[in-house]
Amino acid sequence: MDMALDALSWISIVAGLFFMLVGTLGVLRLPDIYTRLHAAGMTDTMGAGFLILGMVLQTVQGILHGESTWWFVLFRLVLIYVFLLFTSPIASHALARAGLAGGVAPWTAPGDGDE
Amino acid sequence: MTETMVQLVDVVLLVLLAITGIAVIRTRNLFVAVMLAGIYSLLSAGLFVVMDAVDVAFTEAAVGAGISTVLMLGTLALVGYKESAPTHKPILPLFVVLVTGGILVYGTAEIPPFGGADNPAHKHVAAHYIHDSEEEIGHIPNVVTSVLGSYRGYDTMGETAVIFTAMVGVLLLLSRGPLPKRIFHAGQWHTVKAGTTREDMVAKFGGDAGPDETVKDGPARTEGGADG
Amino acid sequence: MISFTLFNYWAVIVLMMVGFYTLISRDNLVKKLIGLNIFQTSVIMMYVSIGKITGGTAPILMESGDHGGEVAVDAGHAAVEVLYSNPIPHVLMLTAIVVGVATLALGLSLVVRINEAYGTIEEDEIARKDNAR
Amino acid sequence: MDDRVILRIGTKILSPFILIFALYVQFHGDYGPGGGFQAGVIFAAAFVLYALVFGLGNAIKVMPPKVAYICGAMGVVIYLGVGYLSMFRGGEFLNYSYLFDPEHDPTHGQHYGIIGIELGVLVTVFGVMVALFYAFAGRRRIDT
Repeated sequence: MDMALDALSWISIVAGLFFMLVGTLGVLRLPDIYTRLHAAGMTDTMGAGFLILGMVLQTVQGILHGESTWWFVLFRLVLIYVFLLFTSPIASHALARAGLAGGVAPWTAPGDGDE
Repeated sequence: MTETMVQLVDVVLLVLLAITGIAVIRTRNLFVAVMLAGIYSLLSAGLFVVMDAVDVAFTEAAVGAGISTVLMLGTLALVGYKESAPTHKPILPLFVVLVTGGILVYGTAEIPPFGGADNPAHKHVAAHYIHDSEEEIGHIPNVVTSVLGSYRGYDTMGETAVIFTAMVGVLLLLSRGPLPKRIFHAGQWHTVKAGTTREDMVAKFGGDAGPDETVKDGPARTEGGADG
Repeated sequence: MISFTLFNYWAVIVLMMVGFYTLISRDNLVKKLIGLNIFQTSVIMMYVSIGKITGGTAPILMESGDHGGEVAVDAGHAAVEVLYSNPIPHVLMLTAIVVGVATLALGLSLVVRINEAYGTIEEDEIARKDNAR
Repeated sequence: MDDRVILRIGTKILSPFILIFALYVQFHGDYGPGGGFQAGVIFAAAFVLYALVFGLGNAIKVMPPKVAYICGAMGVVIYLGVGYLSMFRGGEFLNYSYLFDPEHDPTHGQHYGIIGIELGVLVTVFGVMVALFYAFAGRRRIDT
């Protein structure tokens, strides 16, 4: 049981790091603000989500070992994820709107769309 | 094992901080520079967590990365985003910086090793605060709070007064204050007559439509902040 | 680690000098203030690294088993002494950060006023306009 | 009304939680990281967010600048008040042990004294940060 929880937790932490890495690469490599926002948004939901899942599993392990105060840690982690679910899309939306209001035209592939 | 990892994180954060700082020097878009300053603050907050200063990290993240950035963006909405090309050769400042840095590094030879538990800095009152605060102040586990509030209450009082004074200063400078006596516009100086309001000057020379517009779209008006 | 004993101080000095260079070599007043900010943050880092104790933990006292930290881990040997980092630099720097944002706000408001009077925030241009008056 | 539905609804959902988090930081400051400075900044951040989304005019209706100025001054008064109170109770300035009777447990007074001065710090920092934001955001720009 312990081993399984630990392994699961590490797998999800590594998955979170992977998504973070992909998101970062996207921010660096993609051509304009909107596509970059797409990558950054994935970092927030998938990357941070998996990282928090890994931490939750570690906390569950602690609780199974009789650490009663770790319930608070679990509660806080869940709260953090809930707030991330709210703030991340809203921030991305605000940034995209600001870009549009600032007159940044969305990037299109050369020879695609505009003739 | 854990200490090595802590040192590794420490080194990575310091390198990232150095990169951010150099990027601030190199960029000529002030909007980008302000954003990088915010990143710098956030990274240094991470460094403070690594160095066990959780309260400092919290403050730096809230104040340095939050409010400072907002204030600087508010300023940029009023003064514009472009920095002109440097006019001087960077040799003299570089020389000054290298000499100062060299002297400081030379001075570190006398500093006791980083992280030593027997360093003189930990020998004076710090041990007293940690061991006796529970008894003297009561059940306040966060030693920083009890030192800040009780042992060094005078410091905090003066500091509260300082930020209040800063507010008074900023309000004197910015809130509907008198206009400057002369305004430089379209290549020459204009004398501002007494009794002219800010609205008159905006009508005469042009400017923003009103406070609402300044806030709403102010920071968004760069070219997406994208420069490379 | 390769002589880690002083590396931290050296790195912080490098950061300090980056801020100092921005402060003295740029003409733009906002850029100067950003440099000042970097300089100040680096000074704070210097103080905090003086307060760090290797193997220590944040100066928040914990009772055994209550917070599930070091003590709980070392529950095997009961009265293990927890090593706390030095809280004094933290307290001093806490106030320094807030005072720092206050001075930054004051400096920025001066920049706004200078821009209103001169129409520029570049130092050499301000000097030129002053001479052309 | 404008069409920024997501931003408006999101701000309305998040603002109360930001305020509650600020109070949590304030009153949990004795047990974990946090305290008056951080709580004041977070409290002010809620109003800054409101002003950014709904415009400065609406934010001024919610939180008039005068209230911010008074808060900035009030906090210092609260701080000094706690100091003078302990002085009038027979101790030194800011010696909270005397806040209650001398026979009373002095740590009790210390605890309440720290809560009092942290409240003063919270109020000052909150007022000052909101006032600074208003000062910068409410400035009209003259083209030169």
